[in-house]
Amino acid sequence: MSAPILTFWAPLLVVIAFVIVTILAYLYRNRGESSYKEGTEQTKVFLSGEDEPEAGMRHVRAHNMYWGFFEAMKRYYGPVVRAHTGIVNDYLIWMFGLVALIGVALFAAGLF
Amino acid sequence: MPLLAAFLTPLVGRIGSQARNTFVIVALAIVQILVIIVARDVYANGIHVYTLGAALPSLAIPETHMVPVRIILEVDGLGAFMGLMGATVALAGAIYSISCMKLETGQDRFYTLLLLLAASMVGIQYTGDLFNLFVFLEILSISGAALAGFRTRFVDAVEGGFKYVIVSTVAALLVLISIGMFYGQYNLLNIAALADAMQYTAIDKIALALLVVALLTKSGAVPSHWWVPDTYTPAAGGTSPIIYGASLTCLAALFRVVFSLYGLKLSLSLIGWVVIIAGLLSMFVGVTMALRQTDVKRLMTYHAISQEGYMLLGVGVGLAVLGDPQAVAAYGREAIAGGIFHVINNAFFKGLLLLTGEALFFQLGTRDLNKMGGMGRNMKWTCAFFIIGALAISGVPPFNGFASKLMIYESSFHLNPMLTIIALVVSVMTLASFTKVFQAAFTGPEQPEYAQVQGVPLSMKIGMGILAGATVLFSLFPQFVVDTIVYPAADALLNQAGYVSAVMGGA
Amino acid sequence: MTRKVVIGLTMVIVGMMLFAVALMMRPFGEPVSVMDDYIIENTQQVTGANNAVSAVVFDWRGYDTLGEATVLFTAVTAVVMLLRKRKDEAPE
Amino acid sequence: MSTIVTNAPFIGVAALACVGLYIMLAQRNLIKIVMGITIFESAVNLFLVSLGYRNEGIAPIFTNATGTHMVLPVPQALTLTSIVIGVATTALMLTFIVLIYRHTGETDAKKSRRVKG
Amino acid sequence: MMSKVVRTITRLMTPAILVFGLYVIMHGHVTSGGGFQGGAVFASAAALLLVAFGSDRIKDHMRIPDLTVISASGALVFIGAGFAGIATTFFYNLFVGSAIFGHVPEFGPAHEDIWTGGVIPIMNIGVALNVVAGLTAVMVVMAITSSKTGDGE
Repeated sequence: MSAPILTFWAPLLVVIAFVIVTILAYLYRNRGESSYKEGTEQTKVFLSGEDEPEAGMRHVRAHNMYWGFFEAMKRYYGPVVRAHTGIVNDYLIWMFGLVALIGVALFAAGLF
Repeated sequence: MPLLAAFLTPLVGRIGSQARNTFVIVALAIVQILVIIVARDVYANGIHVYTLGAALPSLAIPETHMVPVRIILEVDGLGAFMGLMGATVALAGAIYSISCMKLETGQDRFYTLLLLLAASMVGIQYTGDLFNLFVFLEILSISGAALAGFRTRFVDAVEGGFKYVIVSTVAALLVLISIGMFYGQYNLLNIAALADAMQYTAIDKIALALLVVALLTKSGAVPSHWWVPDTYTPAAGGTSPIIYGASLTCLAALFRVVFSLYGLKLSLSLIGWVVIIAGLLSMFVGVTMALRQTDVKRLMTYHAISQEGYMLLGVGVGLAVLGDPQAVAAYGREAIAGGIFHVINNAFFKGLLLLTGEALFFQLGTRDLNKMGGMGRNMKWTCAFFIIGALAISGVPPFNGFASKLMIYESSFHLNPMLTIIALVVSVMTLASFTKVFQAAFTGPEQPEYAQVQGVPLSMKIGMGILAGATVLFSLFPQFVVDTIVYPAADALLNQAGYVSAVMGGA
Repeated sequence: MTRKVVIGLTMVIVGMMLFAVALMMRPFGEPVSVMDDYIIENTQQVTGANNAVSAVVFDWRGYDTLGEATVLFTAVTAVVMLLRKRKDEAPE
Repeated sequence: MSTIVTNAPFIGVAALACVGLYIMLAQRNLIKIVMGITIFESAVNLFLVSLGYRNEGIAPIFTNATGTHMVLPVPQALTLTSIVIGVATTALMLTFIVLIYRHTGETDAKKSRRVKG
Repeated sequence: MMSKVVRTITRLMTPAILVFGLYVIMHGHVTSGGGFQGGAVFASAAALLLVAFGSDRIKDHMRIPDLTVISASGALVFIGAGFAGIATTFFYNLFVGSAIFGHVPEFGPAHEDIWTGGVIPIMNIGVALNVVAGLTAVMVVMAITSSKTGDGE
């Protein structure tokens, strides 16, 4: 039972390290500027002098995320998304197509 | 040995019940306890064989005869392991459902079906008979489809249920054809006896193709994964993790067929590579499709596909080298163990994530991520559970997802480094898409339209808490878990001769 | 149109597989009967039933029949559940 | 050639399965898909039953039988089981179609689809 | 509601169908037949009634909750019969050689001895209950629903 996982994987260590780092971060945070006061000009968000937008506008909505990724991967996404037609027949066609493929592969392997 | 009689009977005995909540929970808890007992027994004493209806439970083969006639239950490491998984998930889902389903009609039947689904999950794993496997597959698909379509007022629920029942019925018919082929050739139905008699003729090859495709389809691997998002997304209440557990069960049935039924008689590397390629495709297509979803549960279901890719990858690597004892000892066994460990991990944290998605839907009335925001303020518990699940699924170090993924990475690197690279990329993308969900749903300023939203009711918290607790537990003690329950399961897969001789005796 | 081609190819290959099975299967009417001979010979003594099919259904493979009854029960439950009357008749 | 003659029942089964398969794959009407599945299922059931046939065998019932040259009982039991399962699944599928029709007014697989991608 | 001819024939046929179904169920262990087949025959009688008299009249006599309970109890009878032999094994055929259905026939033809089969006749009855109630419930539910949609909701 000499699982290689033993050698360098011990989650408890990671947890302990995480706790230590958290304590350090907390200490570091306490050393920060203590003259800031809640609710004054000091803590207000500075957006090029503009006011903070409404709550609804401030939130990045989900479909805007990773826009660049999708733009770059367009050539991959086009066919893949089109393949997800949602028609039951297509599900069955894929399934039997897979049967055919694996069957052919098995016999091809048997020949050589 | 006589204990084993008690293990399945409560499962089946509850079928006729007009169950109410407490009764359901008690029943599932009993099931859970019994499953744990049988698992302990199996791990301590090796494979259990129980012959239904014989004069002695251990009398697998009638006197004066060579082959088993009656139906035999055979529980080995894998079966016990998957039974454990299924029972836990079912329990959590049922507890979760209590308050989630309060407003729906037809609850009696809902819980009856839920129990049946749980029973069939355990039944598939414990049976040693091919036809019995088919019967339980059908119970599983019917009850799963009905649960998916439970909320009949939504058109997508009905459609998801319909697609599930069509696909799984056809898959089950393919299984039935291949059973017929086996029966015609060998006049046997018992898995172990068939494995003993297997000649690997041309007909067996065709049957293998049918079986592999049918079970891959039912477990939702990529080339035929299309039904998965449609079905899980609208699944009612706490049932989506249970249906997910059911498809994992089908995955385990696939392993059972490939390893225990065919075993070394396969053209190993070919089927191994088929499984690996299915796994890779599942991983990649699943995660990329997940990235672009805006429906929170649909996103999670695509991740379910992607995670199944990991399991297939792990087990496929093990399968590809099964004929080579050295390679098996070097990394094959670890690959299989990693895949199987990922099954149970994934059942827990993916179930947890699906439940949080359902909690969002329950409270907000929408699954659309575009409309969410700032929910971390009002739904603190859900948010915390979501963080645990998301970190675990992306394989961030202290969590169990990392442990099992590490095993898969390490072992697949030996076979082909490309596999590992793809797996790592997919893992990164998983984290990216869950960051998206987290950002869209939980963080950000409080949205005015959801200011009234409350935290989820208690029973939903308990349901999620069970899975989260299991996740954390498995995260902290992976070594213990792996040694205690995962390696026995992997060894059970590798040890085909043991599986056969438990029934056939001698050998 | 690609769909038609794919359907055609799939049909041809799967059909060929099925016909291959039909041709390669042992001759019709001469079954291998390792298990069934035992059942035929012992049904009356062990189960006491004269109808061997019934004996197989309920005794030798009783667990399957349990599963089968369960399937039926499941389906009935499911159908009744799905076609239930809703309290909130069509809310949307 | 002789195998074609002797195995004619199996070949018939395969043909029936192909018919069912074609209907499943090519027809867009949901009810027709279910019919295709049912035909496929009948093919499978026939396959199981025909596996158990023994030349000049008699029904495996001892009540009035003489001799032991009987057809195999197990395939009949399996077929019985699978027929019942088939009934159950068909009922469920038709139920879903009723519901889909109620929601969308369509029984066409493409037109009644609401979720994709 | 169909024409008078259909209704009259249904009235005549229904008892015959029921008797035949009962015969198939009760003699399942002796002649061909059994719980499933007999149950299906029974349910066909219900289908005939449904077609002849329409779902409006039928649904007052066959209520769905009752049918579900019957179906469940049928399954429970079956499981109970399976449990009866639990001391040896699950599904052990307890009654062979005992007082109830206990005659063990000799190998070979055995006429006129229906007191055989051990637990099998009991299981037959249980399964038959399950099948009858189940199929009837499915048909009634579907009939009710479809007639409601037919009226143009």
